[in-house]
Amino acid sequence: MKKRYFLLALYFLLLFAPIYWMLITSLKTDSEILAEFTLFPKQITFEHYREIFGSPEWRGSFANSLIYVTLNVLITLAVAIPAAYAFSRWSFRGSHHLFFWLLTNRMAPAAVFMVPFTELYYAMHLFDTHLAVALAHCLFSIPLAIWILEGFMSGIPREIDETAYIDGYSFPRFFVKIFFPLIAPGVGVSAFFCFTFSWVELILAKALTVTEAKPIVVTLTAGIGAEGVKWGLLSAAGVLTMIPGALVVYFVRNSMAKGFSLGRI
Amino acid sequence: MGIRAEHVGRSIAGRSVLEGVSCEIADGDFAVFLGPTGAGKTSLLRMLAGIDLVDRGAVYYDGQDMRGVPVRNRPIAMVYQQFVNYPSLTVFENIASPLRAGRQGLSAGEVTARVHEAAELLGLAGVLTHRPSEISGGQQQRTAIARALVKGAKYIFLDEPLANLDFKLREALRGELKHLFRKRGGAVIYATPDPVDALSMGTHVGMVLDGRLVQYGAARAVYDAPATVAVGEYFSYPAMNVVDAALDAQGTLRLSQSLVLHGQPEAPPGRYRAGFRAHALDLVRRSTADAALPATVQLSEVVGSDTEIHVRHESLPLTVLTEQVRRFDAGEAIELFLNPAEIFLFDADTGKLAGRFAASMAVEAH
Amino acid sequence: MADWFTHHLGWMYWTWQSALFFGAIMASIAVLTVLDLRQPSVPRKGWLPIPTTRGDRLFLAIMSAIGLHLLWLGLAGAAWVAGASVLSAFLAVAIFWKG
Amino acid sequence: MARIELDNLSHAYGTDASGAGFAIQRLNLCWEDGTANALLGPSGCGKTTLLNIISGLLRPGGGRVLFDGVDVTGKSARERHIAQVFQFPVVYEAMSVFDNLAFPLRNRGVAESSIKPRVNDIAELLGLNGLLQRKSKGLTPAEKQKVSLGRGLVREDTAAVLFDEPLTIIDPKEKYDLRRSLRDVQRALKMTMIYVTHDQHEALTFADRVTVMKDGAIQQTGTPDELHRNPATPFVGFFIGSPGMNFFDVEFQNGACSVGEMVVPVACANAGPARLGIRPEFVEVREDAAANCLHCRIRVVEDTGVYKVLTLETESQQLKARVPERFAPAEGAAVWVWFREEALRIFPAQGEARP
Amino acid sequence: MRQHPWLFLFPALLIMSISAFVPMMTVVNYSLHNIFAGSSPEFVGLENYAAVLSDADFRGALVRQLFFTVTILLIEIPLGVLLAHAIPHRGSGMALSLVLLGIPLLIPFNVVGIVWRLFAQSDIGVIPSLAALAGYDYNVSLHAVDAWLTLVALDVWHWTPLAALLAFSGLQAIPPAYYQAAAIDGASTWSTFRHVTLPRLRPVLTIGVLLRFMDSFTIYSEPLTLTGGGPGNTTTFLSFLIARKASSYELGYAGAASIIYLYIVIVLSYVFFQLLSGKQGATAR
Repeated sequence: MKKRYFLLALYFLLLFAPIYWMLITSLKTDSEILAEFTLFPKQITFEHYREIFGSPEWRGSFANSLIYVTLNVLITLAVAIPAAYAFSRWSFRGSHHLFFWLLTNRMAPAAVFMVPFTELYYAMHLFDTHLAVALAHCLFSIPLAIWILEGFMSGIPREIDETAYIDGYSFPRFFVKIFFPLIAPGVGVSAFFCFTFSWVELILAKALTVTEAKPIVVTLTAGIGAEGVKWGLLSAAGVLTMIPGALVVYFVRNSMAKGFSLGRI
Repeated sequence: MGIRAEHVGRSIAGRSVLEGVSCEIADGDFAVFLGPTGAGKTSLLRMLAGIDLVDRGAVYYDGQDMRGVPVRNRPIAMVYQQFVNYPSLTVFENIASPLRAGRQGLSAGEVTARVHEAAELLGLAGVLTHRPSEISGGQQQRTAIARALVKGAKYIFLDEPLANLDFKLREALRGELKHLFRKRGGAVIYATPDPVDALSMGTHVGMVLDGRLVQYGAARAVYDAPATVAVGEYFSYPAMNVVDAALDAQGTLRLSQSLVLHGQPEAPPGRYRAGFRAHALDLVRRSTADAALPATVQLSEVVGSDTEIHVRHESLPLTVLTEQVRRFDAGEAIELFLNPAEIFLFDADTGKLAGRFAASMAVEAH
Repeated sequence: MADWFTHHLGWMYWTWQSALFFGAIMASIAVLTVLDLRQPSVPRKGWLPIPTTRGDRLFLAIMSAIGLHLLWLGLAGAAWVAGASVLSAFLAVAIFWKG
Repeated sequence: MARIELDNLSHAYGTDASGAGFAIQRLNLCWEDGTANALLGPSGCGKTTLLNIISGLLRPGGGRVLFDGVDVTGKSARERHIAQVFQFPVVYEAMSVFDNLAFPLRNRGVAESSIKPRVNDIAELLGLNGLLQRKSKGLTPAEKQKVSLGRGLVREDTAAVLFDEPLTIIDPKEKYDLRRSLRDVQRALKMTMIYVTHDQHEALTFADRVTVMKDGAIQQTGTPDELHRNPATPFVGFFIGSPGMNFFDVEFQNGACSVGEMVVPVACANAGPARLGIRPEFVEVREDAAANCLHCRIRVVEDTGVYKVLTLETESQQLKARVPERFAPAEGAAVWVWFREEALRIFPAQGEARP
Repeated sequence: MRQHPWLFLFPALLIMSISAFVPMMTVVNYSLHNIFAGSSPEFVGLENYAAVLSDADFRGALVRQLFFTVTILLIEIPLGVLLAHAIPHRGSGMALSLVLLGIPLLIPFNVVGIVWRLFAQSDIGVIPSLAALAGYDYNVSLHAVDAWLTLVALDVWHWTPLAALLAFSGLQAIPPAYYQAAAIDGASTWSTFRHVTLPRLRPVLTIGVLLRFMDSFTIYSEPLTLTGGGPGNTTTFLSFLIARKASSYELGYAGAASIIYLYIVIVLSYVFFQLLSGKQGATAR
């Protein structure tokens, strides 16, 4: 018993060491970061955070990310919910193959699509817009959402649907009044995973934007590799990018366990 | 008027699940479809209700062809074997849902009144504010039944509604269901694997075996004249005893070395499969016509307030049902009495009913 | 027409050879769909480790053809790559016939 | 094989202040060596808890478990040499049927040479011989349950074999065969067996002695016949037999009492309130009015093919009666009933409420 | 009841076709042609494939990719199972552990890279300082071994919680009766794990392997931020290589490499998918 918890505690210690390091780095002065090795900042400073909030580039890219991520989540859910319903309720010709094909898209490496996407959205006059990134991310988020939602929907007996029709519900009313509340946790979980995926994806976001829709992940990476990296600033930005994810997870925390137990993440 | 099915059939993935079913269920009937698991009763119910599409044949409600009429526009209600209720709604809202979903245009007050009436009837008044997950299985199924009742649908379908309930609850609800659904305008269509359910609840019984409706008719008529040996075996509890037998021109039926009976058979001489239900055998002589046979006890089982004794007579395995609770030890020798009036003669090759062995002595049908 | 094509789809770099390649794959999927509509394929178990329908067998045949070509190119280089095509054809027949 | 004694056993899951959380209350019971026993009760009455305490999977909150007079309360399941079969099939899916059956023997270091014949014997008994080489994963639920049963029976050195509703998922036809196999094994090997179920058919069929439980307390222990004829509590009267016993709340005065307008001719020394019980078989029904009968209306008639069960209503309550097939009156008809005197049972009024 | 699956699927299929089919065809076209800006494409058959397959950079990246994926799978899955056993089975301890475990999963990939860059950077990091105490000269941008170890540590840090959470939900789903039966059958701890726990965990572990395979095989942001592919080419993985070639407009090469890459992903996913649907009918339909 004791040994088990010791292992767990040790693991959590290792888990939080890097995060802690980033957090305190963001609170140290630049001179302290470079000059000496300290486990706790000698002088806590918020100058890095102040700089980020003061910079239009940082602020703008935060906003850009939020916009296209939201767009992506909305589009994904709008098309994935009906598709998942079709997969969970009906076994039709080719449904298995279609399901597998959808999933392979989730597995495809983003790098493969980098150039063709750029060309495609150029041709569609969408290059460097939020919609372009949102649509590009749909390639990955739609299959994921369908997969998660299909799992949740399959857990709801078909007899519920039938009972509703027998009771006299029309399909739209049944879907809104009866079915949706039952799959709401699944919708939450899918939204969460679409959100995180879109929020962190780098290759496509970088390839499809220049200035107008430049996201935070690109701004973050831009400074890396160059000489004289502003470590304090980078850490502060890193801490800030973790916040939206934390907020979303707070809202869907209760459904997460169920998503995990269905094995669909 | 009522439900009429004509040569109904359905296939799934190229395999036929039900074929050539024709029957007529009149208003006021309580029709029970009886059959083992997987025989196609559920499919039949779903097709009659319109939940599954009919691949072949047609279904008529009151003479009107129902093909193409969606479920929500049909005058039906359904209760499933699994306790199907809307998990996110309270018991009250569940029962109210057919009143609110349809286009009946009832006022809120009327809805409340009708829900309370149904809830009262089914003993759910105390749990109306609970959610289905918070009440017992029996209450969940009562909620589903209340939802079906409150709709006032002409045709109510019940698919093994008691199968997942405890023994005592099943016993109590069986009588209640019969009472609840009596004297409604329409018909009740009920599927069950339990022969006792079929006889005790149904006005009519349809025997479904291997995807076919083998026999359909008034419950007692089917019970008293099973069309085939398979119907006889299934529509008996415990299963009917079936023995190879020879009938000669003098009306003498030879069932075993020592068991030879005389009667006025309805069938010509020949080889038959003789069937008699377990209660045709008893431990005491009930009439002078009874034939005595020696037997050895294999196992005795207490069934409710009766005892089912599995015995061997010569090499024949037989089952006896006797009205008392008694323990017999394996190997015990007992004497049994067989009432010849209760012997059915089935054709040895086709299994079809040829007639009773002792027609004149047959108990009059109710 | 040609102008419109170059203007809007020029970035996709079509040539007749690649169009032929995609045309062939589309056609085989179409043929299979029509076949399946006429006579639904029931999964069967052959020498492949899993029970397959016709659609599965087409997928496996195409995937194994690609695999064989890549293997050939990786091991033997671009020379005699037609050999891989011949092998693929044999394998495809084996998969469809007894797979 | 062993004699199993429970001494003042109690166990609680979530104890709340009122004590209502008790799963088992101060229970004393003894099962003789080599007997077939059943524990019968509705779901949630504590029978599975009790079984787990006997097998050592659960430590009781209080009291002792004795095997042949030796206190084993603190011992593990392994040390107690108990076999147990669960309600839902438990098979080791990665193993073949043979390996499954051999598993309990191998874990105890039995020689391979003696494992094989023993496994084959058990497989024969349960009709598993054709499946021995199959992976247990692909079996039907019924076959899996037979494998579980086999693992319970395969050891010869067990103190007792415990069954927790083992036949729930088996087809009715096969249930009969398995019940018989279990009884045969029990008789032949003189094993101590305890069979837990909510199904009175199974309990009364399997066991020589049946213990009826309710809410963690024992209601009565006896042979099936005793339980049926002389129920110790109204609950037993209702739970055993089909349909269950009818009950009437009555007031004894001058050594007699009345149900409705009918004076019941039963003698009772104590005056005051009581509950009267009568089985439906002993409720006599007639179509014409007679003196000192209870006037009823037929609510429901259920024909079983062997007899009919009537649900009757009086002004104030319902009762069931069992009548012969030839009984003609239909639902809604008026009838008159009386009770057979020798079959009347009197219970204290303060007894538990009918469920 | 009538079925309208295609009506429901149409919007999803429309977006997926445009986002998947069109680019897919384009990539195939790239791979079959020599493309120079401004001139029409020249069909070259499988030449690009031959070139890619014989290219040492590509082979190197492929081998590194496979080696990396196998390494992290071998560490993360067993470690995850071990952790899952250590998590309390009920109560607030369980809730707390699960939330804590979930945290790394929510951090954007490149932030993970930054976190570890800060942790491992030679002038400001914790690891170099600790290594220096032990007398070891740790430097991610100079030593290939250090870069590799750090990258593996990063991935294990980032993704073991996923394996642990999956394994935990798998453990929770094992009915207690299985352990009770094993106890009654007299099975040892190891025997119980081997015959009860492991077979029952297989479905979730297969899902875990599938997910981890997919994601680690397409890893990009983390090495980009942590090592930039170096030192030399030692942490250059397939995504990295393709992105680099595509950025320098070597479309024929990038296209052929992409198709090979995609092919490997699809084949392996198909195998896992079949394993999954064979073992656990409900999930894979």
